[in-house]
Amino acid sequence: TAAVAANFTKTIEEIGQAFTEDTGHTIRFSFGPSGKLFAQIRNGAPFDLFFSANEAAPKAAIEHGLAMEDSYFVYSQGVLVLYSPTLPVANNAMAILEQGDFRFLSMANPRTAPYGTEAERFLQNVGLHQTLRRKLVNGESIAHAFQYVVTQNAQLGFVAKSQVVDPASPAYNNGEYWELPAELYNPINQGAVITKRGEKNEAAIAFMDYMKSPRAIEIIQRYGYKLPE
Amino acid sequence: MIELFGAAVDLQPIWLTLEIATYTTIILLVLGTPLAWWMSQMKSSSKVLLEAIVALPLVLPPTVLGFYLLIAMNPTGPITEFLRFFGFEGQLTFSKTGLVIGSVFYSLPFAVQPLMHAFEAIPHRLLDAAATLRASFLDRFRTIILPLSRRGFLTAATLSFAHTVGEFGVVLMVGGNIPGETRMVSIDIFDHVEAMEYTQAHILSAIMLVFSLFVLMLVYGLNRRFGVKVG
Amino acid sequence: MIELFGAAVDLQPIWLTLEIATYTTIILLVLGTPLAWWMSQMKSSSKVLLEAIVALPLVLPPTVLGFYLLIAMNPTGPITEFLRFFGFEGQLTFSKTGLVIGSVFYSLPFAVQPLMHAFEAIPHRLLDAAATLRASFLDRFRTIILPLSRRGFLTAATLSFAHTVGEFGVVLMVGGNIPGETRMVSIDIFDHVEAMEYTQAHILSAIMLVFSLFVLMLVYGLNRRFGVKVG
Amino acid sequence: MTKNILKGNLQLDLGGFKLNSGEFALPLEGVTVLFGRSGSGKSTLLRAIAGLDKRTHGQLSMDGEVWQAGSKRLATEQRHIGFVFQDAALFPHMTVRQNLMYGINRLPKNHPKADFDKIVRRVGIEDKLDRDVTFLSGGEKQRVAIARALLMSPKLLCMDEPLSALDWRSKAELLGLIEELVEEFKLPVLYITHAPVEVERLANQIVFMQEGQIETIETLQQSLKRPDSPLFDEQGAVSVLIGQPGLVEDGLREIKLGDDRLYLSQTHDIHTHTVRVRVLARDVSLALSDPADLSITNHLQVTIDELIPQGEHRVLARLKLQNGQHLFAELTQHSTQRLKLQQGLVVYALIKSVALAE
Amino acid sequence: MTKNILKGNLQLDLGGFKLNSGEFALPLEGVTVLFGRSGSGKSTLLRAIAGLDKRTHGQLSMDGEVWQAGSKRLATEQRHIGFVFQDAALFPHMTVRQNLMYGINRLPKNHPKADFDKIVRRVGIEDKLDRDVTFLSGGEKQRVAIARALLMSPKLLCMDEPLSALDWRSKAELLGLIEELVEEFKLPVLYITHAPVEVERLANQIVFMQEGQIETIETLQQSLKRPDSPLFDEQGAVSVLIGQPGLVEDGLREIKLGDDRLYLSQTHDIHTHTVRVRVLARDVSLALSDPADLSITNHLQVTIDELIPQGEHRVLARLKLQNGQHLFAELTQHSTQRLKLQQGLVVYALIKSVALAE
Ligand SMILES: Nc1ncnc2c1ncn2[C@@H]1O[C@H](COP(=O)(O)OP(=O)(O)OP(=O)(O)O)[C@@H](O)[C@H]1O
Ligand SMILES: Nc1ncnc2c1ncn2[C@@H]1O[C@H](COP(=O)(O)OP(=O)(O)OP(=O)(O)O)[C@@H](O)[C@H]1O
Ligand SMILES: [Mg+2]
Ligand SMILES: [Mg+2]
Repeated sequence: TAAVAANFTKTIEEIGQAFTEDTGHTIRFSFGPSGKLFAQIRNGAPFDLFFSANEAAPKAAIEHGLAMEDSYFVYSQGVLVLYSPTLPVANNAMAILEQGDFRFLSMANPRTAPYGTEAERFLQNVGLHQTLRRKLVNGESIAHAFQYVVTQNAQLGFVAKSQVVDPASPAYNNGEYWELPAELYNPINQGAVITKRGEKNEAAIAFMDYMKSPRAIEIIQRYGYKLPE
Repeated sequence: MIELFGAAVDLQPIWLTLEIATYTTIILLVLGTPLAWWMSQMKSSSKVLLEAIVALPLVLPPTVLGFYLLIAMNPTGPITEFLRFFGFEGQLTFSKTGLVIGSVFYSLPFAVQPLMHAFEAIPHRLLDAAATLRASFLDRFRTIILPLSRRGFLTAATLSFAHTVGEFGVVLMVGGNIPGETRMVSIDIFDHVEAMEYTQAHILSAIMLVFSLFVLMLVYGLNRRFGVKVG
Repeated sequence: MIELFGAAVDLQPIWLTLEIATYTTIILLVLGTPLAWWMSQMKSSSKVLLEAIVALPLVLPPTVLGFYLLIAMNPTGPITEFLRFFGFEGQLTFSKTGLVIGSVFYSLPFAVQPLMHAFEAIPHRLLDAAATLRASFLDRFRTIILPLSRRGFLTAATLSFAHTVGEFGVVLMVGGNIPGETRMVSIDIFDHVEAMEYTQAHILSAIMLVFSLFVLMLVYGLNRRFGVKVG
Repeated sequence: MTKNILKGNLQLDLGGFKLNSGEFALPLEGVTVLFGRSGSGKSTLLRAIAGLDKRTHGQLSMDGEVWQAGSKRLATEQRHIGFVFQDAALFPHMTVRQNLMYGINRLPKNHPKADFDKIVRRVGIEDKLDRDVTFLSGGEKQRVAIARALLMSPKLLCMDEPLSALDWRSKAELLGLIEELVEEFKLPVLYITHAPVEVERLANQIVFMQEGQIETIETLQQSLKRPDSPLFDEQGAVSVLIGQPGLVEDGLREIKLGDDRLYLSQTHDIHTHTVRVRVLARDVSLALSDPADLSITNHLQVTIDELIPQGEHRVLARLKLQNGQHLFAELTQHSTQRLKLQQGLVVYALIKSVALAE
Repeated sequence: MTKNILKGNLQLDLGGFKLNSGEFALPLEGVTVLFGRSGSGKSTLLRAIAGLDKRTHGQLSMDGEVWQAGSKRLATEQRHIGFVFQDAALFPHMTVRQNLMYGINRLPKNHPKADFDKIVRRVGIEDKLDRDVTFLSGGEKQRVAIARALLMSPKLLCMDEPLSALDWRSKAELLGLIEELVEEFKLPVLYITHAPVEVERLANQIVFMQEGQIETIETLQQSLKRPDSPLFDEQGAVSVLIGQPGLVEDGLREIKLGDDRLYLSQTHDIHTHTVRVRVLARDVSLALSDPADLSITNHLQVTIDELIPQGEHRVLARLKLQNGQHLFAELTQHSTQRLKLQQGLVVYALIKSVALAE
């Protein structure tokens, strides 16, 4: 079983299917917030692999001796976009942000989610954090931040690119998005490790390798993620 | 922000939680009282339907309830439109008002059920007697029904309060976790757990536990001591 | 996996939820009955403390309760050790057993309170009469107390069941959301919402709502129809 | 004239039970007793008259003031009534005084105020005013309830079995109290009871009810004349002699019945102008001649009006007193034959003083 | 010999109330009535005897079998008793038959079985066996409760005010039934009542209780001799004459009291060997000579034993019958003086047949 950060749900399910087609192994996924998955692994969860939405949790797992140090790798990087169903953000994003003519701007919680941390960093880098501070609402996860925008409780928000390019998404072709310049925030590394328990699980190790295969990389990119250079 | 056992703990969410829980409890009592009275006087089988509907929030996962509330309370949603009719301006979600509305939905059964049972237990002849003593309905309600269902009010108030304090899913969904505005203690504890700051999580949990145990004991104790015996 | 309104819906979590809720309800009734009886016979002020403790799960945010249960039930935690003493092998967390234990803690007040009130309402002279008719305590319990507190059992069972169905925080924490094993419908709905599969989320929510409304109405209806009048 | 007349025709459907009073017009003077079996609808009718049931239909007017017209109902709190319930229905969360003040505080400004101190003293609860009502005895509770109703200065006082929950001693005390209060405050009273003793002591007229309907309305004397009166219970037939209280001498209270005199072994003060003496038929014996040498004090010359055979070899003799009032005597058939009693015979009715109750 | 003796000394602390019976030894024959004011601890004592209160201390043995020793208690279900509660305490979720079978099904194998059909017929519920108990009348419920207790073939039957919740007609019927059952089944009975009528009809001996203690234990005759007997209530003093039933002639039932004869206007069948005739003192008149011409049937020659002045100018005369039994007559002082009654005088006691109750 692989524990997977909730934002990666659809991507990894598709990779899982491809994996089964190509290798005959099957693999199951358990989704949840990264921090909670870590707490569960610490308390004996039967997870062989851990795909976190951040770097901290898998590294902490290694530190606590819960995972194999040499198995750590960054399997994808999140891409931040500014999305709005109503405002023309595709072309005048910065102007809209500077004018601040909106009520709420949603993002993930900077304390717990790297997407939030980096969105905050972006705002600081462009010097808007102080002015917009009162308009920020924090979703518990990036998915939650997205819900705020898509239900139009917030007019715009920093969401993951994966959430707007998915053809099944309610945001697909609905409204506009603007991809944040990569130099204005740190890469959102999503790290994975093999847990102590998964050490001898062939299928798990095979899946970990499969994540680096071209077919998996194609899927990951199609869902709007980058891979580290 | 204070230091407790070597960890920096922000007490603000606790105050906010108490504030929201207080408002929610008051509103629930105000709205729940006529609803519960109306239900307690119903004889027909429609009471069964109503009882079931009032109990529904129990069945839905709070996060799901929260998601639907998010839809219902968005700036063009039905609840906002309804309130706008009464002169309300602004936005419900991401505000204390929204939190309170969400909590009211969520804790409704905890207020209505004890009140309904309390009202059902009031002997009708006392109300008849009051009517022959020239008390109008509202007068009877105030002078007879309210004092005699004190136990029910106490139970309804504690349960509503406790349930709002412990509430998480709805608040998380609807509130937006804005520090100082909508970050309640349950979310705060959750965030500490997520951020792997276990010490703070333990401290906040302990505070909530001790406080709640204290409040519950106080209420149950008062309940037994001052329970009005009728009949 | 079936097609409903053009969306693929996995019904497995529904069955699992019903299974867990059934086990939880049965265990709660089995454990709650002696506890509630014992509490109903207590006169002293320790009853107040016990009532408060039983009500505590209401106050804690379920995720936080889940977090502590996770710690308590981990493979070297106290609950596991305790069960190991009785020959239990294996792990509690991330298994159905763990889910059931977690749900039992979480829904305890919903089982104990109605049972306690039902027991308190049984006229003592009926038990005295049964004793003079040579019925031992267990015999009296089975033949007098149980049938006469049927309403209480019905309420306790529905509330426990409904509350377990709607439960989310504890289940997510303790269960680990493993498909086919610990993924319950509340988590499934949440996952669908997270994955932006709103249609599936709506369908599952609607199924749960209609089903629950139906069950609740059935129970409240039966409750009124067959409520045994004593005294 | 509609002065002091309660008239109407009330319907009330309770599901399992239908009240359909039929037309009635009650001249409201003194005590009107509603009498009938359990379940005959007495309480339902009284509640309908008081306006306590919203589902009531029909007509009702009191003193010309309309209380009910079709389904339009003057609210109970607008009718000038007082109501005493079987179980007192005191408010458990108030003291005695608060219970008494509850109604007074709600009287309209121009409404005549009753004399608080007098009523409280009269009812005998002046030393209990600050007590919690929960700890009063049954009799004390009922006294408070009566005072509470009297303090409303009602135009009509309704009492639904006010004594039935009390033990015999409280019953006796309160019955005397109610009798005196009714005379003293000149209040028209509607009174429900199952107990013939209460009817015989209090009633001016009796409304007999059966299956939700008013069957007949009779005066007490009319209904006591029938040998099969519904008022007779396990103690058998009863007569009520009405007289004026005379003096007390030698431990005996004289009661004037026209030219006849009756002596009661009761010396307590009498506060009313007429007295009702309740005589059980089984306490009356007959003698052909006026006997001497006998401990029985009362020897009344009477004429046998009728001899009515009863079950179990008993005979009920209806006797006419010289002032026209009637008296029943219950005898065995054996004695009737032995003494050759027959209609028209003049005999002596013997009644022990100690057997007589005022 | 400890055969059929219930002896012991029981303590029970209920917080606000302490039972401390003191040593007692009750020869269990016929009916032993527990009598005393409300709150004197009658029910508490009976419950302690039945083992229904865990907190009981002290000693208790029945027929030599130990029921209580210190705080060790034989469980109620092990004692061979039957218990009839004031409100019947039928199981509301069972039919009449299920209620009756409940105890029978739990009797040990070797325990003597009672005759189901006979008891059911005797108690008069044979046509109600399949009814739901909730819809029985009060009297019917109590009949079922009595049958349920009798069917246990108990060594001791406890009854806590079994009639007090019933109306007078059911009371009268059930009192007769209990009287007959007691004689028929030869059952020792412990019986609590407030009603002197029940004591006078049923009691062989009376346990008087006061403030949690047993005050005295007397036979019925002993306690009826005192003019201030606690058994006398609002009807005044009472005598119980015990005789043998004779024939019924002319609608009168003859009762033999030694050589004297008493005639009752009651013709129903009598199933017992002795009859108790309850005579109210106020129903007895005295005559100096045996009067003719009088409708009163019973003229008994008696000697005045004592003249006891009462309050309110009344006198209670204790009379001795020729067979030694005593009879009270209540008279006015006035009559006493007029007839110059005094101790030792031989007079005639006049009692109306219709006033007599078996
Ligand atoms: N609220 C009610 N709903 C339905 N039926 C009722 C209601 N109140 C009374 N009844 C029924 O109406 C009938 C008449 O009741 P009511 O109390 O008027 O009789 P009553 O003459 O006062 O009897 P009692 O002498 O026992 O007081 C009864 O059969 C009773 O069961
Ligand atoms: N379970 C109890 N706990 C505390 N006090 C009790 C309990 N049961 C009875 N008492 C008290 O004990 C006293 C004696 O009660 P008990 O019922 O034995 O009296 P009783 O003689 O049977 O009276 P009654 O004639 O009214 O039935 C009363 O003052 C009562 O309040
Ligand atoms: Mg009535
Ligand atoms: Mg008692």
